[in-house]
Amino acid sequence: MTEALVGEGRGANGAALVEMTMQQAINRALDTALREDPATLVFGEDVGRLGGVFRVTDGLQAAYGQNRVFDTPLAESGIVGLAVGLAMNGWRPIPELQFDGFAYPAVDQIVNQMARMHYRSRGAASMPITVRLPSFGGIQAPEHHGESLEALFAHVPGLKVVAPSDPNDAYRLLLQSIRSDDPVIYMEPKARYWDRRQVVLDGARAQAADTGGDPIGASRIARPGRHATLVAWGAMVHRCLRVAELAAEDGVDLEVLDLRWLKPIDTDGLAASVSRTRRAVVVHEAPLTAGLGAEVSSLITERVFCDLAAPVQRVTGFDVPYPAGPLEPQYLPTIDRILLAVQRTLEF
Amino acid sequence: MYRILPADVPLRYTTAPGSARHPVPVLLLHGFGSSHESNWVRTGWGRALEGFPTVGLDLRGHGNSGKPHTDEAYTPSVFVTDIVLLLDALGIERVDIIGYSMGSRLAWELALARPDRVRRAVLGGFGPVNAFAGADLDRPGTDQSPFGQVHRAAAALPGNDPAALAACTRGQAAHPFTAVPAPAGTPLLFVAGERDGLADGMERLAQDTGAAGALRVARRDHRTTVSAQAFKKSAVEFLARAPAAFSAV
Amino acid sequence: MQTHAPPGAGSTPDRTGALPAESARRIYRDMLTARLLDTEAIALQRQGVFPAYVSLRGQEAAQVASAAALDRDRDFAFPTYREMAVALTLGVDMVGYLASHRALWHGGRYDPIASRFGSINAVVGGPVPHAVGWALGERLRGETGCAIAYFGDGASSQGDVHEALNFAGVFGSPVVFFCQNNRWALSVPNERQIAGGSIAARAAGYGMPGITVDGNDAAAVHNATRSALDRARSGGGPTLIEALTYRLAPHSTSDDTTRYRDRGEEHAWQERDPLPRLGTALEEAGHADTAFFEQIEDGARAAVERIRDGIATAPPPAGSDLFTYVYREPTEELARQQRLWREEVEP
Amino acid sequence: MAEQTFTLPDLGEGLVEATVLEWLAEPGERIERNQPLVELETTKSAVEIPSPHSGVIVRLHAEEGAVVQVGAALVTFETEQAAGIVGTVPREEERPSRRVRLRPPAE
Repeated sequence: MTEALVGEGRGANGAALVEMTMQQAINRALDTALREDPATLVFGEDVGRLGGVFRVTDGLQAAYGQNRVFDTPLAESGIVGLAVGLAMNGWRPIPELQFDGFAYPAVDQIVNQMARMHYRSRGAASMPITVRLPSFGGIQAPEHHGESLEALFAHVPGLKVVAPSDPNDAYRLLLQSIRSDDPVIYMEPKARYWDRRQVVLDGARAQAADTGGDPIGASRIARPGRHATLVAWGAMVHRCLRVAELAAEDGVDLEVLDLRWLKPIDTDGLAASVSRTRRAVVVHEAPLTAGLGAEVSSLITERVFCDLAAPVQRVTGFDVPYPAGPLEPQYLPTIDRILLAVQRTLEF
Repeated sequence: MYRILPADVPLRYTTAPGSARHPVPVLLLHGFGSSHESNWVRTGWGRALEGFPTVGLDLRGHGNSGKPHTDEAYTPSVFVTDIVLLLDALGIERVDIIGYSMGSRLAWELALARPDRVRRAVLGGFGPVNAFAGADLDRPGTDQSPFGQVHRAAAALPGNDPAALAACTRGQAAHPFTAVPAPAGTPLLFVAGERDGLADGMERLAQDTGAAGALRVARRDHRTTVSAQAFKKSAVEFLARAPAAFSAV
Repeated sequence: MQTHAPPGAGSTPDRTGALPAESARRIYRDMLTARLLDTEAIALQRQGVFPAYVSLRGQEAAQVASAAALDRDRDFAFPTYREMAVALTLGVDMVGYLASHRALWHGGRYDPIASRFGSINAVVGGPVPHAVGWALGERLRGETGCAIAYFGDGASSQGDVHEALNFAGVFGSPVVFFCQNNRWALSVPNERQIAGGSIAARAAGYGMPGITVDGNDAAAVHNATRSALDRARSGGGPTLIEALTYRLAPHSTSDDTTRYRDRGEEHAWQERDPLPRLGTALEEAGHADTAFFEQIEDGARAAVERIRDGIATAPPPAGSDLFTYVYREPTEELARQQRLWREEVEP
Repeated sequence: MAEQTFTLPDLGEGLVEATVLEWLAEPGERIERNQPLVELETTKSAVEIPSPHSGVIVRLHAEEGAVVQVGAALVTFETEQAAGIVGTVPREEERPSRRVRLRPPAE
């Protein structure tokens, strides 16, 4: 994968700053992991020779050989089951499930096996597995190629779930997930794969281990503001930032909290933000009912009930399957729907 | 993928499949100091010959094949033996050949010795002049003759073995090229750069041998003709011609 | 056993002459129509009408000749997402079929129950157990319909396919498992997909016959499918057919085959294109002449033009369709969300 | 659509420059990935470089006969942004359309 040479520079602490797309950032994180830890393995459908259906694993097989980066037969349950066995034998697997909709055939292995092997074995068998899952909608893909499974996985004891929103986080959070000894579902927002930004590359493991000081589970203020907090993850962070720009034209100052980790959720970060702004709108692509917005809303209410000036609002997909092409923009939370929810909190 | 033919000197070769439209495989013979990879692959011949089944060989003393140091290991007839051995191992009865420079000389020798194994040949960068004129054969590459310069550049390439190349030079020079006898039954096509001194006299040789043509590529010399589109187009056109085109030959 | 290496052109004896003239001509007509429609669909993608398209080029004989063996009044076909020529042969409304590729509705806009051709499905292997269930339903009711499940070499790795084969063996269901082995599951070749090298050979383990046919030989495909259907209909149970064919086009219009496969291989299979092969066989058997080919081509072109115009001008779905088909008996909550959509989203 | 500039790759053998022998495509022409793009001459050999992208050629950065350093711009393409195997790259509106206006809270 070629990277722009322009925009390359050095950050304050000597870390390299390189402008790249999210695809390239994930590729770089995998490259770093494969280089620093000989126990890491990358596998899945079409990840080897083809370099993945989004070119995210491009060049890795050429660089690390067919033993460490390899194509599997087409069987998602088998892919995750293979990862579980490899982990029990001391490896650190990074399997890819090609599309979110194809994670459903693997749910048995993810939920019944991977998530609870550590518990079942009373800690004898760790599962340092990172399941990479291209996720969410926004690219007008065919059926099963755009889904939001975060609530499903966040509900499963033993799993950790993360969804980056930009290239820099994609790089850092993936390395953090891979280095974690617990199973992580790493949800890549397909609609942001082509987003190009500066990424801080920290080659040395010692430097990178603390991932910029944020532990697993830390959220991030993507934009500070005073009047209300928009809580989002994945591709919806970008949409909320656009909403915040529009709101600013009207004199409304919105904070955007990128939750990043969907399990564990950064309750302290949520509480701190909302107790300042006193209003919260949770935005996600997944359907409303039993979606993660309910969990976030509940956590806010439990922690900062007395600070709230209005009930927490949710702007989500509807309780319908992700629709085809022209209907998808009407399914996903629109800018107007988010603005209306903000207005409701302001006028409560 | 490259494979090794375990002859007395190990020979590295590679094959690529073609379509049924082109039943006769094309054998590519590289020039002195080069290799299959640098003479044919990096110069885009793989793309040019798409659809043709091909056989590529690192000649002894070159590329990743064995590199003996004795002059006798490099006489033209030894090379011919290597090539026939490879064709036998691959079960190939007859080939078309595209040669360049020394590879063209070897194609000529093979067509003479084993006319049954060669259907047509394209001889690139090649003429009847004594390629070694003025060259110091005791210390090849130390003089200013045309071949001295070729030798010097070749010996400096990473992966090349100067002692093997020197032996190859002497082994070849001990059996100078003669235009007579010529491989009468094999249709030939000559191609060389306009500025290629090593191909001087090519036109006359083409005429004497009743060749299908003698093409000069504008503004190219001995080194830069290899990648030229005109070379590729004429070779592909020549090899794809219907057999009837040569019935008069 | 046949292998998947492409033999030289003409090295396989063509048994097309064994087909009755009328069947052979009909199969040729549908194969040609499918080829022209496929070409048109690729053009529609290039023009930006379709966001993407998956070509079946090279698999026309496997699809048309197998589907032509079905009884359109009794049988039911379960496709994945590359069975356009099966749909065409079964008389599915092709504008409705292509609606899936124009991203108007994921499953297409035809009626799968009336068409006896299931909705387009992108989870490969997923519909195969459905065929077993449908076929069992026929048996339980004392009917004589058979199901045919289409899947590919990639899908053959899915657990669902193995479970379906075993179920069908256990229940003796009237199913034909029709595997189009087109050699490439996106970028992964047979050698890295199929342990043991043969999908048909697996049938033995599930207690059913496994048959390998040259999937580019329309007569061989048609006869094998017909025998399997006869067997199933008469209570003989399921059959697994592996049709060896080749995906001449990329996996989808956004795929780049140069990353993973050799042009030489594509050229070699191009020479075994099933369409001219059947055309030549028809001619040699005396079943067709120039007038026939001209007439068939005119008809096919006219049909393709109608479908093309139909899909290019098909109206987009109403926004309310988001909610219409979620339930037979809609919930209050969904009705509330639809009101919200009308107030806040509807353009 | 996006412009992508292709720089002279490291041709191996420690070479730091190459001479353009002949362009095999012209500005305005559409070229497919892996189609021959340019012939170059190094001090050691001639090479043919295939196109790394599919797209329309916008600019050639060196004339025939010119010497180009490794890493210097060779050619600029206009490419369609490569989507994945399915789906389309989302287009970002410069100014997103909105129907809703907010009233700021009284402070």
